[in-house]
Amino acid sequence: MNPRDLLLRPVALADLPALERIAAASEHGISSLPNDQAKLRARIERSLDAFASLDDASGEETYLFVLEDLARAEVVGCSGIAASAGFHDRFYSYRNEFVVHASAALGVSNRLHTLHLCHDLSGYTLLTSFYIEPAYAQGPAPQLLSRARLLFIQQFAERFNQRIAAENPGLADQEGQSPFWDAVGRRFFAMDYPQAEALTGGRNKAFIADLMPHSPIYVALLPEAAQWAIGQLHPVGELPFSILQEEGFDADTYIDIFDGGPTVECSLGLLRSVRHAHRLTVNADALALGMPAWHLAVNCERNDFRAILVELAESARFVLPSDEAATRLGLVEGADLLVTPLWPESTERSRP
Amino acid sequence: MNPRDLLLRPVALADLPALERIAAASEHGISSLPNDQAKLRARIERSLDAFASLDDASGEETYLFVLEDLARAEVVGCSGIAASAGFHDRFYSYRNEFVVHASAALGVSNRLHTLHLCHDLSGYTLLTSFYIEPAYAQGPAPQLLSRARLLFIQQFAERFNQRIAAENPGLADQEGQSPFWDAVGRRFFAMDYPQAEALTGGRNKAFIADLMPHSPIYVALLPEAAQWAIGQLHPVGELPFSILQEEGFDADTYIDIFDGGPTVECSLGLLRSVRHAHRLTVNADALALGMPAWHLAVNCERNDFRAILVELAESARFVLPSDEAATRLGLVEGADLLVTPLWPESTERSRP
Amino acid sequence: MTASENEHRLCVRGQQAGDLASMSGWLGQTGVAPDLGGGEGEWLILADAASGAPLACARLVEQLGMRTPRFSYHVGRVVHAAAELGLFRTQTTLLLGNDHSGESELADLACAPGLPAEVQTAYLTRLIEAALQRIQAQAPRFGERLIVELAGPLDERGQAPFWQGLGLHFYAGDRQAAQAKFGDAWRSHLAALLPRQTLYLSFLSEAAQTAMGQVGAAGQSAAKALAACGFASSQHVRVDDGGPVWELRLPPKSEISR
Amino acid sequence: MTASENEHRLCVRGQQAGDLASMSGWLGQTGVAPDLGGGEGEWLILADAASGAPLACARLVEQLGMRTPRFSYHVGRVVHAAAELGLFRTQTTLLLGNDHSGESELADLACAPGLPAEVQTAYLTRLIEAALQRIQAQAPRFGERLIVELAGPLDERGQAPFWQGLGLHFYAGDRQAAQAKFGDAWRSHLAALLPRQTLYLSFLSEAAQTAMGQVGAAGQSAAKALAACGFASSQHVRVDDGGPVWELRLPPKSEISR
Repeated sequence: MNPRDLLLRPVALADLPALERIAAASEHGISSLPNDQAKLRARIERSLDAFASLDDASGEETYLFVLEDLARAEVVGCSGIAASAGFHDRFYSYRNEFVVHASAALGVSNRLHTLHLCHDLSGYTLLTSFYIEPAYAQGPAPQLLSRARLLFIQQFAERFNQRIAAENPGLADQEGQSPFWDAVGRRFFAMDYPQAEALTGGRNKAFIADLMPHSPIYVALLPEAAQWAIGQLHPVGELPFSILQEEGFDADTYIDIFDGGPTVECSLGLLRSVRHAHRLTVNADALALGMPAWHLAVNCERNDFRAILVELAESARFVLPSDEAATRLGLVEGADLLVTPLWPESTERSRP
Repeated sequence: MNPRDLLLRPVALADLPALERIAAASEHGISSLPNDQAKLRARIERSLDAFASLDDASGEETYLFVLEDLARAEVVGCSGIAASAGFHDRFYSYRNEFVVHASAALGVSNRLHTLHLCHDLSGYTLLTSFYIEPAYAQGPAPQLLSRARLLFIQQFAERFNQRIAAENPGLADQEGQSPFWDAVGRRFFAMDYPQAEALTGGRNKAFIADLMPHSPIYVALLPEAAQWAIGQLHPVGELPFSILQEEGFDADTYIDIFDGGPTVECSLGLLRSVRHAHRLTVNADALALGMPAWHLAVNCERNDFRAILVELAESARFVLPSDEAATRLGLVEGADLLVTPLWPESTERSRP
Repeated sequence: MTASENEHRLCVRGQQAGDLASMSGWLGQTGVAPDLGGGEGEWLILADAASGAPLACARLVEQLGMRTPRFSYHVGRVVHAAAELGLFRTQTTLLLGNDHSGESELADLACAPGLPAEVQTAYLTRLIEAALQRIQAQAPRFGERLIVELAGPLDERGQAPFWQGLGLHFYAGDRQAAQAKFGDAWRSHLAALLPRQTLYLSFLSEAAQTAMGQVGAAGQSAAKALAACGFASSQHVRVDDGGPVWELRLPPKSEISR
Repeated sequence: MTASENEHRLCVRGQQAGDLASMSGWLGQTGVAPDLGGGEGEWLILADAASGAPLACARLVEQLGMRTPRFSYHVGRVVHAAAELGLFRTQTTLLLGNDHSGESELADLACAPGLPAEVQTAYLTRLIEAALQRIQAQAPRFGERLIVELAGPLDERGQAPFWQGLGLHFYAGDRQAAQAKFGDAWRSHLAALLPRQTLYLSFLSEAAQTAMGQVGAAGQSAAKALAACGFASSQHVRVDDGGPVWELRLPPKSEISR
């Protein structure tokens, strides 16, 4: 796989068969893509509307991107953005919280771990729907698939919250049974986790969360398996999670109220890709100087958003119309592009 | 006042008269310096111990710095660091928390502001005791006084928490009466705020906080004056607060449990001064290139810590032994210094 | 005694077709009209034995809150003590809950308007006694306690100080209108907007603190009748006007079955 | 009936010098030795009228928890309902508090060892009645309720399932040793380590859920005597072994003064 063959773009109706393949391949409860043609079509249509919408911030938009290997002319992954967690309603999480209870007389001071039901992440922009074909999981393709979203958000910041979050799958066995759910959610619902998940489907979990206890959960009172599951990642989530961690997302504060998986969050401006991003202009008089390094590069279009991996001089402020970055993104003289180094802290300049 | 005449250094016993002057001049409840000679002497001695201690992180250390105007040979301000908030006990704050209560039937969705008693900041390193003489409040002197602490913490990071917090005075009238205290603390103590403050004095507030309600306070139920006081700054705290805000401290999350003043906090590594800090070496073969810009510069000593304001070339990696930075910090060939631009985002390169 | 003379010509019966019309304009012990159309449970109507005209009513519910959750505040105490400061303060707390779910309820205690207070009390006592007899006859169908909600006090402008000091901060709409629209379910909807964690009474206005747990004018006759029948405060108050919930512990089932 | 015959030769008196020695080894209704040395309040000793030897004891406290706060869990209910899911579940909740502060208490209900259960119950009934007479004589000095704590159940290894399921997670030390060292204050110290917000009973072990509010072996005779005198559960349980707190509502002061 040649990094130069990878292109990330908004999903199109023609991608429906590819999404069906992805929805079938992605494990239960891991992908947020429904394994159902009609629902997938609806997801694509909602995404088309979101990209096309002139309205800046209704908050209900969900954007879906696909990653294409141009050499094979095949979609090999997808990723998404939900503009506002909870769609103007509450978005529930458990916040890890530590309190110290002490008795001088008994000579005891205990640091107690509690889970605190909160709406802290309501309205945050959510990164969703990450899936990449196993054959592409090594190398830079997942970086492009995950991080191009951040540059999209940066470019169209008025459509998004400046704080970004992403849910990650928690521990569950082959049948989808989750030890965290068994110890917490199940006490309030007479059903299995997969059943509860199916009930909520793609919709807001708030109406279910309303049924959860509103006082803190003392972790010490949970069975050991549930205690261990708090903040634990399902193995299938490791790749997208590690990319977000390297970006600077915080994984220690919030967990999913259903399966206890870590929900990461960060301010957009503190994310590595955004901090190192800079704008270039296509300029015929440009002088390319400096060592070439791999970059994520995106154009400044919304509907025709494109993201690629490309080698650029590190300190470049311009690119020539004939340069690879301009030609592959289809940019003409005077157009802008936003770029960020693929491995900003790396000395291996050509890691892909 | 010439910025070149300013020197920040650890407090010495000889500074006792100057500290007495400061303690008398600083308003009630604002400075954490006790207006009492014996206590001030004890504070100085604790600081001497802290700077001299070889023990890395007992957590009880409090460091006190003084700012001297060498032209007048006078101490014109002070600032401090407490290594660990709460000294291994709990450090209480109220966290601002927002929850949404909704009833579809009544067609109401309310975003409720609550105050949540928490120990989140326990063990954080605290910036304390900021005071500067009014004549020096304009210009770069307060920057040196406040921010040199951050470079000290950066240099001796093993003695400190990587998360830093600072309390800021809340609203209070001339007599020290606080509307927030009147609405909250007073209900649990039959006493005035100044009285309660005197009772706690320099010691840990935990034993008093144990008396506060452990369920969230619904802000809507507080009198209006108290609602307004939440997160409000006392005017005398504006200068040190604004410096910390520019550094990147977050002021929206925590408030003081007594007077409702904002308690700011941030990770050390995200602070502006620390992000832009770099290490220089004194080198006789150095070549000074680039535009000069004002910097904070500190030596790498603990007991003999010194911080100054000095003009340095922006991209310098070395300074000459004869350069001002080296001579004023008393550095010889091979010694290191840590510098950070005074106005990193500024284009006015010589703002002082 | 007029009241006792009257009782000789009274009977307790179930609801009849004509009652709805005759009872319009009645007000129950919580200050609102009896829920003649929709309320669950069994109606006990005290009627003139001769004419059959209703004089007072009550509704006996076997297990309350089983369709729509019933909310109330539990009134508790928390001591905040610090020996070194010489402090020892007892605070009254309020916690929203459904503590009475599954208990039995006597609701809609109302009299025909215009009766003297003494007569009202006598009529209601008679109905409460009748209700207790029904319960004794079919004990297993009822809960451990029989509870009655009583209206909280109103100020001279007809406002409930407890509502003004607490509920109003969480629902700015018209309480009376919502009550009229949703009936008893209104307080379930309200509860979704109220604080879910322990509240300290001392954070409320003085007027609200004073009103909490007091019986308002609308509940006075019923309160006297209930006290006479052995009812007392259950340490709970109503979520809207802060009126008290009174209770009578029903005899243990095992004792009855013996 | 032996018990009733015995009563003819019994008297109720205050504490005397020799009692301390004769009563060593007695165990009260909460499973621990009566606090003969330090407990506040008034001792009532049921003694053999002839020999003066103590046969049973009780300690009447006018207002409990006024020196050291007394903690208990209030047992409440919360309904979690979602019509669209067909869900309607009632959860039992526990909330730490000092709800009984200022109420009166009957503590240290104990009998001389070796007496038949019937006799114990008869003796304790006699003491409880004596206590109620004291209260009636000096009503203003007492609270609104008279409460009695009862021991929770123990399993076959002598462990309290409620403690194993709850308290032990917050205090890993030896409960019996702490109780012996601090007396009643031990539970105040324990409370500082316990959760301060509402707990859901369903989060505890099955054994702890079952034990909650049950009377253990040590409290059986007292429970029978209390039930006979009109006491019933106050919807509170002890913070350590989950034993119930029973209560008797004392007559309103105003009624007495009339």
